[in-house]
Amino acid sequence: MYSDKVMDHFKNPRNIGELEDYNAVGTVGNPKCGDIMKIYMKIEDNIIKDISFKTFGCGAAVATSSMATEMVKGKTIEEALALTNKAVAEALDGLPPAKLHCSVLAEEAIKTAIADYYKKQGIDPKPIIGCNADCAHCCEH
Amino acid sequence: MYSDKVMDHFKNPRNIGELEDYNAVGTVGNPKCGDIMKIYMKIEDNIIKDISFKTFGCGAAVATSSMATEMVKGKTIEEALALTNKAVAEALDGLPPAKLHCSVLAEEAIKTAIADYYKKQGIDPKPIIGCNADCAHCCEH
Amino acid sequence: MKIIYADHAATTRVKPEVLEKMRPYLTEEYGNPSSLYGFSYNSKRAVEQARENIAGLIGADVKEVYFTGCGTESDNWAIKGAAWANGKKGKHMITSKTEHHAVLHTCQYLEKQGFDVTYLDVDKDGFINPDELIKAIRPDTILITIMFANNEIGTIMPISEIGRIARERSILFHTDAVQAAGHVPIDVNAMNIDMLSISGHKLGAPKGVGVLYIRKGVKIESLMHGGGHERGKRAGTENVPHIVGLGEAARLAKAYMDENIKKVTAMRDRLIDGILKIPYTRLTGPTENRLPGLASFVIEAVEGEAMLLKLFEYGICASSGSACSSGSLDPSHVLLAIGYPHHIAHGSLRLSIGEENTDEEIDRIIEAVPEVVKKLRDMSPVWENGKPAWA
Amino acid sequence: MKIIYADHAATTRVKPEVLEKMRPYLTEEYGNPSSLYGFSYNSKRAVEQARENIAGLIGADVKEVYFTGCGTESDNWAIKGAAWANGKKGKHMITSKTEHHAVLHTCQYLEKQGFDVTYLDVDKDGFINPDELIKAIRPDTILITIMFANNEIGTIMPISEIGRIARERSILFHTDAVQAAGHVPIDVNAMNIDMLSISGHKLGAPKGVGVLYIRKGVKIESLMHGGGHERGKRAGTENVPHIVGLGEAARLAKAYMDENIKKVTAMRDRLIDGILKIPYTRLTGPTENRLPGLASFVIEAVEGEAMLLKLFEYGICASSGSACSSGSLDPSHVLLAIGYPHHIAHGSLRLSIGEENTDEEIDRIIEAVPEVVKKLRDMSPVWENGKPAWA
Ligand SMILES: Cc1ncc(COP(=O)(O)O)c(C=O)c1O
Ligand SMILES: Cc1ncc(COP(=O)(O)O)c(C=O)c1O
Repeated sequence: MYSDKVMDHFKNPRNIGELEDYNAVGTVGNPKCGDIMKIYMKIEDNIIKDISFKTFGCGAAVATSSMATEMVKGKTIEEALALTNKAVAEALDGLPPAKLHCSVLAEEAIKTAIADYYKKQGIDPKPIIGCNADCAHCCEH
Repeated sequence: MYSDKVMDHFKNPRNIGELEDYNAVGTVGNPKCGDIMKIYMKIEDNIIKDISFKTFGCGAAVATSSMATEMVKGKTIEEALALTNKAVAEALDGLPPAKLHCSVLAEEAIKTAIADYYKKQGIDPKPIIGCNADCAHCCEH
Repeated sequence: MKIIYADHAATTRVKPEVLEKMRPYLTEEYGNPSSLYGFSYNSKRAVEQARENIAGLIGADVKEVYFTGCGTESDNWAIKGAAWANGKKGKHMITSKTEHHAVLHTCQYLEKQGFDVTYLDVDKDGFINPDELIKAIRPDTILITIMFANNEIGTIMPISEIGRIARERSILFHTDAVQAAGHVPIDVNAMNIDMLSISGHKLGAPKGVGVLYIRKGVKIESLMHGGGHERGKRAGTENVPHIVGLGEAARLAKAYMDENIKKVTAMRDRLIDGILKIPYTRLTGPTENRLPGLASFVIEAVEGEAMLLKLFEYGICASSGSACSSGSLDPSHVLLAIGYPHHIAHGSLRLSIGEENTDEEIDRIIEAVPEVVKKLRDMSPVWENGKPAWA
Repeated sequence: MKIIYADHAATTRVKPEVLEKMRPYLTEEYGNPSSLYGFSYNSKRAVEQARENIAGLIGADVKEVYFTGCGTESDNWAIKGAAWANGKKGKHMITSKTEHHAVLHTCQYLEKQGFDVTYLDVDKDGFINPDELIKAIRPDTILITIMFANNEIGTIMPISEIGRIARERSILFHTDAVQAAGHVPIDVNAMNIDMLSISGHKLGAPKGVGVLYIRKGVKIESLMHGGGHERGKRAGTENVPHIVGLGEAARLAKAYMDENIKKVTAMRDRLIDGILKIPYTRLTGPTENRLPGLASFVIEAVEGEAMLLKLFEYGICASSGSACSSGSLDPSHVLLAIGYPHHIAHGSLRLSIGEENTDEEIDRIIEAVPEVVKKLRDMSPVWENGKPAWA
């Protein structure tokens, strides 16, 4: 059973679709696992000016995508990188244990998009983000 | 669950008590088993002129005693000896399987009383009745 | 004829307030608690509310409460589940001679599987002796299962002491509390109980629902494999209406326990005093540490089933541990275990009352029983000159 | 918002006529069927009447019908009971890959106990191949357990053929008929079924009651030890109200079966036709030999749980075999067994209807599902240019 917040973000997802003028994009998950999140960002002056997502997945996957995008919108890259899956789950008033992996996915999706931004700038994201940002391993969560 | 007939004979047992002028008496069962039937008869001219019983036991024990005494009252000794437990059970519209031994007991009580009658006449009942009429083995039924 | 129901240890009427709580889950709220859509949330919440009520009744955590299909299932699960899960540690279990068949037959079944069971003797009032329990414990003892309260003679076992003995030796302790739950205070922590069985129909909920309390950390195998219900431990779609009923019955039992105990005990004691006026009649079970509602006797030279049938001519519903009433040839194993010979055990009578009984009903029972006994003794060949043949 | 209940394979509403029959046994008729006095006769008779109705539904003798606490218990009892009772003859059992977890997890449990289980493959429509069954049989095969009808894709197995194969070789045949009983004709004799499981809440009776049919002469161990209930085979005080409800539901199911099959099949077929208009959507399970009420699909590039939640925004209750709806990581074992890859199996949708559904409701479902699918595909990163990324 989902919290009212989860249901609200599932029913009325914020920031949905594909940004017209994004300059960073990240995809995590894979269809085998039934969860794919794709996050589009428009980053300017180190700030996430705009953000959107597309998600294939369960109610929690949609809601965590929606919530995570809300939480980093207008924030600096550093602030966005500091977003934890726990913070996303808490902002949604909690998730059922079996669904916690969705909040992990949301955190990773944000990081992957930012990694894409760095890569496009010719910067190696690995030292900054802590992984190669090629997360397609949702099934292991 | 007992038939209405059983309940009727339990609630209003026929031929109850001790005959004043009996000339035959038989007891079967034992207190260990929780079933004792004692049958009193007044036999004249080979006919069971009167009969009564006392029973310590369950509903079926009382009802089979009552029914068995009814069935042999006024009958010849031979007719009484021909009474089977099955006939008693049938006359009561059946007995639950766990209670069939009560009808056996009733049959034996009749036979034991008749054996007593023969013994008092100095006749060995065994060849006539088929057992030594010392039935205190209800538990084995 | 008005029925006087004095057989609450056999089963109880569903309390009207309990049925009221169940009603939605028998009608419009039929969602499967496992379903995902909002329609089923009410079913799910109702089951969890019931779980909280049960936890509250016995001082457990909600996560330690598992719903089952009856008290018998709870007993089977606790004993077999613990035996199978801990069989590598040891094969010895300890129980008592006066347990319910749900425990005894389960133990006998496990004996056939290679387990070794000690059946403790009880004294004349039905109590086990804690010293004998200690003596029976072996290095390979994995489980002690002793009932909380006896269903035939009302003996409340020294549960706290048994719990302490078991805990000190790290042996699992299960108690069949089917007759006790909702009727006397239970605290699984203070009493060091690891597993505890409850059956709904003994406390004003319907037949066909039970609970097994399992302390966190207790190793137990499942009895029912399948879906992930009851946190993966007991498969099968939840009996939502009955679970809701049991929850409400537990809540009511807790709220009114002191009051009910006082009221029921007073009626019971009056009943006992009244019945004991009949000559050659004895109380079975103790006078102290006795279930509040249970009055049980042996009445000599009459047979139990015959008493029940005659009592029902007065509208009185009662019970007996006589052989005839059980369909077996031996009278109650409980009466034999407390030392009665067969011929006396056959005259067993159990009157078990509840808070909805009235003083007037008690009066009518006290009047009726002697009449019934007289009628039966009058036709009994083992009643002679005002006493039993064996007296 | 009005609920459109299209999840009858998950559970059903208690039919009002069924509840009416149950009512006395939830109120004044609370006697324990095992009690001796007249007050309890009505409970006892009611249980026996229910037994007759069940026997009538499946062509059994009343003495072959045993009441249990749920379908899961029936499956566990049949399989474990037969395995344990016949374990000396052999240790091999045969089942299929698409059984309900109540069967599969029970078989896996027995494997840990040293039994050897063959899990037969099924074809793309969910049927086992009788030739493969024959090939799988070994001299030590003691039990074949194959479900009557599948709960996710509606496949009705070739039961008569399986029964014949089993009977010719004197191997016990159990079938989980939880989804079939009351919905399609069953004749345990004509079909050579030795044991058959039923669950009340799939045919308009309450949750928490089941039946195991056991053919006379079948050797089976008890799962529940204790009192002598159910002719000594299944201990535990009878759930009288639920048993009465199940009996009445069985009577109604038999009386209206032809009519219901016709009505429900017509609605189902319309539903299937409507849903299949959605591109990249497939029917799962067969078109023939299919449960009358069950319409099941995989819809590509959308995830099952999300569909259910969105459908409930329209008031529609449905089900899915997606991983997310089951709380596991792998999607339904049934969809994998019939050959769907994970990414497609995630888009599973099951609509299961009953005779109380209306044509209007079917219309509303046919309207709603495409809308829901469109909304989800619009936000799906694997839906590109009107087709799945993998298409
Ligand atoms: C095919 C099948 N078998 C067994 C069961 C288990 O029945 P119950 O939930 O009554 O235990 C179900 C339904 O849950 C089922 O669909
Ligand atoms: C002490 C005790 N244990 C277990 C049971 C079994 O409970 P149920 O009938 O609900 O299976 C009973 C009552 O029947 C009982 O009195």
